[in-house]
Amino acid sequence: MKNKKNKLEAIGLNAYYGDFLALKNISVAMEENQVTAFIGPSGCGKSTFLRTLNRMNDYIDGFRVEGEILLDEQDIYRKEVRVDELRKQVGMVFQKPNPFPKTIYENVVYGLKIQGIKDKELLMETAENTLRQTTLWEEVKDKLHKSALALSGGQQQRLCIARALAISPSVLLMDEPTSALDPISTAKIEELIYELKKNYTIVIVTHNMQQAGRISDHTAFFYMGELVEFAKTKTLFTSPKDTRTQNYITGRFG
Amino acid sequence: MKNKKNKLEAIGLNAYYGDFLALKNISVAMEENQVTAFIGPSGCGKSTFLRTLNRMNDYIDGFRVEGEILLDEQDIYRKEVRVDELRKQVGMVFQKPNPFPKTIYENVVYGLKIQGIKDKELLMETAENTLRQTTLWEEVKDKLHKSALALSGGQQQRLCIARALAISPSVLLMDEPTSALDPISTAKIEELIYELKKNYTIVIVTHNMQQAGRISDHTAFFYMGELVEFAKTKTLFTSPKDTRTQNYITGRFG
Amino acid sequence: MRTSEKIIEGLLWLSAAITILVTAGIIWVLLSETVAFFSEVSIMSFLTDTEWTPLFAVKRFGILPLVAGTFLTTAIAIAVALPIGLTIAIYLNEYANASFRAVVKPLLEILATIPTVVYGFFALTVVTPFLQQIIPGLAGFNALSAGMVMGIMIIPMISSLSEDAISAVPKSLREAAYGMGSTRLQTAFGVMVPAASSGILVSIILAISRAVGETMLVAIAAGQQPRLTLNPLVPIETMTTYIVQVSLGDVPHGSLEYRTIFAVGITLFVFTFALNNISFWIKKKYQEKYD
Amino acid sequence: MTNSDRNRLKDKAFQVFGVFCTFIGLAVLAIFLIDILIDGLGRINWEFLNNLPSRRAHRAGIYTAWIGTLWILLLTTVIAFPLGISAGIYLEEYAKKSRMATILEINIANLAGVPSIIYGLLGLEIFVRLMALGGSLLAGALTLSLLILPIVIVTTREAIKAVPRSIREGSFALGASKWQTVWHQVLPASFGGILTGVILAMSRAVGEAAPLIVIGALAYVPFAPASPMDEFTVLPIQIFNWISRPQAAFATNAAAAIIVLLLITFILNGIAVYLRHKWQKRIKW
Amino acid sequence: GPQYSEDADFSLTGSISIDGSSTVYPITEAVAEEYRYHAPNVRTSIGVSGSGGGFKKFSRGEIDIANASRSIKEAEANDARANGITYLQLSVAYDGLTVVVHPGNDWVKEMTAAELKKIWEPEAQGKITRWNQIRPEWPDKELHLYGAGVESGTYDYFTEAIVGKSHSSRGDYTASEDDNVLVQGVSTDPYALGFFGFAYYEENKAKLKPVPINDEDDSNGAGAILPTIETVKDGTYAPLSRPLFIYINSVAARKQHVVDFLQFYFEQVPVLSQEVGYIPMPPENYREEQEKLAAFIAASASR
Ligand SMILES: Nc1ncnc2c1ncn2[C@@H]1O[C@H](COP(=O)(O)OP(=O)(O)OP(=O)(O)O)[C@@H](O)[C@H]1O
Ligand SMILES: Nc1ncnc2c1ncn2[C@@H]1O[C@H](COP(=O)(O)OP(=O)(O)OP(=O)(O)O)[C@@H](O)[C@H]1O
Ligand SMILES: [Mg+2]
Ligand SMILES: [Mg+2]
Repeated sequence: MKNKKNKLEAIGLNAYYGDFLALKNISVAMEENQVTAFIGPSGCGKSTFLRTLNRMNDYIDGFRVEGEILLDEQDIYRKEVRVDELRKQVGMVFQKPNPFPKTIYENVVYGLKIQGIKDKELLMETAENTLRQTTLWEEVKDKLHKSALALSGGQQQRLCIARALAISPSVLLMDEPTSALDPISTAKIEELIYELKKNYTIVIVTHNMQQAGRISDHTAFFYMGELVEFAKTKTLFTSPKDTRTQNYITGRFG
Repeated sequence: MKNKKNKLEAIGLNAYYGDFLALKNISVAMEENQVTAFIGPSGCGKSTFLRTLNRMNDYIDGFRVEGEILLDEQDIYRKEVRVDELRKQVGMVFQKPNPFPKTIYENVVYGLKIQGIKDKELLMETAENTLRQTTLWEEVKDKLHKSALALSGGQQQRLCIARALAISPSVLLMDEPTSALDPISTAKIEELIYELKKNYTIVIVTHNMQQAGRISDHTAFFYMGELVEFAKTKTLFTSPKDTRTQNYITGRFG
Repeated sequence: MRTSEKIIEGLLWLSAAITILVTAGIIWVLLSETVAFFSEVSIMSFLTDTEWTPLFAVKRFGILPLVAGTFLTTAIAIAVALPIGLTIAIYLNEYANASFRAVVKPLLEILATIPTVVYGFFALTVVTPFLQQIIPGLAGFNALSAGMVMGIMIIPMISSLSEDAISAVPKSLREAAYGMGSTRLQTAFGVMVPAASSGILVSIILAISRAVGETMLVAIAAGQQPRLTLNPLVPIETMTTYIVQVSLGDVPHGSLEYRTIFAVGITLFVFTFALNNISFWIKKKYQEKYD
Repeated sequence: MTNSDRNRLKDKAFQVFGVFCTFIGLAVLAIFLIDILIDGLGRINWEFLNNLPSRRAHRAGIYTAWIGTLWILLLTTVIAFPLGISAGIYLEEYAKKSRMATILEINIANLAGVPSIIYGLLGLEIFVRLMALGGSLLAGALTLSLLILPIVIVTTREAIKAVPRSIREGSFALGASKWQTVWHQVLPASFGGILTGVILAMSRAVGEAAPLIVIGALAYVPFAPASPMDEFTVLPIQIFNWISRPQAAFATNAAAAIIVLLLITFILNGIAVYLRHKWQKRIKW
Repeated sequence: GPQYSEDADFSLTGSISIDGSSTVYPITEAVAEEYRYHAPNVRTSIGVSGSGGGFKKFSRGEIDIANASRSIKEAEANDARANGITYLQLSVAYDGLTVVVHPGNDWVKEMTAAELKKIWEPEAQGKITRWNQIRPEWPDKELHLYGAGVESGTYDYFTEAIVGKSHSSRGDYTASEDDNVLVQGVSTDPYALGFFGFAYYEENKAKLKPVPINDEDDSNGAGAILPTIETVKDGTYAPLSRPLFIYINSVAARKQHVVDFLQFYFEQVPVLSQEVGYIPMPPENYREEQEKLAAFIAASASR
């Protein structure tokens, strides 16, 4: 397999919440059209790192980064970068489902509408497509114009994924996207991720090591703010170099 | 194994959100000192049912139940039942972590404080114990008096479990308590559940069938508001009676 | 424990019920004199006559000119305060950094603290002469400058309360919007403002209420000349102005002239009641869509 | 121009507009403050704060007025805030979505629009005459309390509404009663927002003169009130009085009195703003 | 400074409550201020709830003395009687109403009372709207009128004196009960004609031009007469000077400290009223009022 292009790359990244150093000198490259999984114990900085990749932490008071993050070889923390454009390229699904307090339909087409797309048919088409992709269509097709807040947790999360897909970003960041889903939906999402990989670069945080094993091409293991190990998923799971990784994946940790 | 006493029992339970019938004629008994798991696809009513067990849905406008729920053979929906007393007996951990905007310490001892317990030492002791039980102690012992909101998602969820344990209820309801946790913490919580079972009756909603298999004594499979099958966990996973159950646990669903 | 809960709930209920008592008290105070008033003046002419001259030798009792005056100044004030106040709220919440917000918000709140008589003189001696240079034919007393200055005065009601409402929207919603590539403006108007609509609406209602009830400012700067017009360039009189002038004036209490203020008071009461019902209805309809 | 350029332009334009609006607010404020300071600052000295009213502008002071204002503020706060916050809690946490709740809600919004002078007439009949409190501080404070009650209630409700349901559920699940949940979770979490209401309501109360004049607050009181049953005057009455005098020197006095009035509210607001700031920093969902 | 004078009378104690017209307030305030030095233990307080509000309280026996810028009305007097209150009205000073125009107005040299009537009477409404309708030689410019608010005693008096019937006037003029507001209006409007209290003119002489008024009655001064302290005081500035009053409750007049205060009032008011911008009455008028007061006190005491 020839080496793919690096879609996203972190170089010597430090991240701080005020004085607290949450990420320590992280350097890692995420290849195009591949799935990269972040694993590690709770609080190790997975979410923090994921959120620096589309500058979502910009809004947290006292948060700052040092180092570089390259998207298509351009530092996204440059002055002239427009975060809204950045985020259209780098979509995101969060750990806790966060639908807008609007109708289901409005949630899905939101990203398109803000881009100025008004064509009703196109919007409806996209809504249906993405809702089907996320296995939600059958469940919600009769209540597209009802509030999204009345959905169950799992339904809400799938809606958020659908919403992110609707703007067809080139990178998709997912922070434990399936942690609130049942196995069926999870399997579908995993399938979907596999599908999406053809056109998208995907970065996913997961607690589920089986999931990481199933869907990712590369896996990064974080521990207490450090990137302990980064390798092909198979390699990492079968012959980890670091004992901490070893301990973690075999569940013999802590 | 002699038949245990029924700690909690639902008899012919219907639950409505306004006109929508979310639970259809559920009858099921949860035995004392056992772990009962609820599984089923997203939106099938697991959370709804769990929340009727300590009347947490009382506060949702338009929600109502028909039928009975017996705790120690007494209907908890009787007029004279005091919901606050009920909930001291039937503790709960939610799907989304919901720490109070207070310090970590204050979160843990909240349940005791509102019972009028003021003894500082006792409070501190309980806080340490429950935080240790939930594997959080080492991570937070230096910031007990910092805001709980600055914890990561997983840390927050473990804090919520600790908080629920602190009031030592006799029944513990858990709505996907580990969905935001890493495997290590998950394993610890599972161990903890196993420990707690000696003194508590535990009802847990989970998407993780492995988890259900590992920790529960009985499993209930819900589908579209119906209780399709309820049996010993082993029986349900090895020889399900209903084809829908069969399909679901083998992942051949939908 | 349970009884104490009941007692607390009872006390809380009592606090809420007091507001009904207040209303009852107001209606009683107003009605006792209004009944006497309407025994002398027909309700029809009160509601339809287009002139209000109860203190002149030839008395006419048409409330419409006062209603028009109140409506005019309030509308101008809201036209100033709503866009500016809401823009400030959004700007502070979405664009400005936390320390700027922490300074500016309380500073603006000072605007609501300045005694309204000061605003009145500001409108009369600064704003009106300034406007006269732009708008020839602007009278020395007019609804325009009084309304504009009143708008400035109520900006903080809208900006502060709306900002509170917007910042109470869960952070996750904002992140979701940003995550979709929204600009700050799109986040604000597409997600935050709708999600905070109830609080924003309340701030607007409070602001309108304040504008309708404001007295000294309009008494000084808008004139005291009841006139059935929507022309903002000429002197008018509002209901509140009339009430305060008569109740603190030299008119004998208990006379028909004095009773007019109670009839005006009732009208104002009914007026705001209708307004509130409408906004309540709108709010309910609007919220049903999302909740 | 692409759509995204347009959006960006709109975004920038709005930012500029936002700065502009904020600037307008601040500029008007600055004009007011500077104008008043120029007019009145030179007049403020120990004598001015410590003198009784006088026909001679240079000898007139605001001693009884500022003490009366402090009294009124104190009493009004003590009466209105517990009442208003309680009512807000009741409506938001306890009242079922019933007809009664709707009526209460409309009623309160309605009260917010009743002009202050009508409250004066109410206070005159109820407190001064029916309850025989006379033109006392207590009668004045009760009147102003009713006046600001709607503001306190409405802002309290909004602040309480903003507390996420998950927090209440967390509390209930730990066996907290309704009141415990309100007291330990909802109120602390919404306190910042409630303080905004407090600030606005105090600002409203402190500047009111007309209703107090109606209930019988005085313009000339050569003795400082010592108990809630005493007669009183307040700064706004003093200010109105001086502003309508023909002599220019009284206008200067009025400006100086306005500075003192603003100072009093600044200090009180400052405390509230500080508390709010502290509170809101602590609570970020 | 000292809080009381050398001959202060500490034996007098009690409180005196006064309320009513804000026009009379400055005079009574000035007296009360001086009285403070004279009798430090008497607590005098004064409200400003208007002549109407003052009479209401007065007729219910809630206050001892009412300040009034107009005479008590029939209904108010009946109220007082119904509550068993007898009272005495005393004049304390004059308030001269001054007719003014913009200082740049070079055509108005004087006006007659008849011309004022022609401008202000109800029939003029919407008709007399230009200066040249008053005198043809005056310019063909819009006439802008400013005057006291219709609920004020000033308006009451002005209509009585000029139109001949109280509360009878045109309505299309700019009204305000705050004379400073009127000063502002007239001084910035070249086509303005207005009237307000003499003191407000005195304090703003530079910004206003007073109009001499000819009442066409030579028995009280020939020709057009400008308002000055003298012309008001000697009655030649007619018909636009009005008396201001206080009303005394007979029950209060039985109290030693109230009596003392009232006697003090009339000793001081000739000087003090002028000091605060009003015009004192001629000395013989004061003597008359003092005699009435003495008789009233005696009558009250004997009851
Ligand atoms: N507050 C509500 N109002 C109306 N309908 C609701 C409400 N909450 C849940 N529902 C509906 O009730 C059904 C059951 O929801 P519930 O939350 O119990 O599902 P669940 O089994 O817990 O799903 P998940 O695994 O996704 O959490 C769903 O169809 C959901 O849309
Ligand atoms: N807003 C914040 N302010 C201060 N510290 C924070 C903040 N958010 C996270 N942290 C801290 O940064 C560290 C990393 O948090 P992060 O949320 O990235 O963990 P995570 O790996 O995503 O954990 P989880 O699996 O539980 O979601 C933790 O120690 C956490 O307490
Ligand atoms: Mg995380
Ligand atoms: Mg659920």
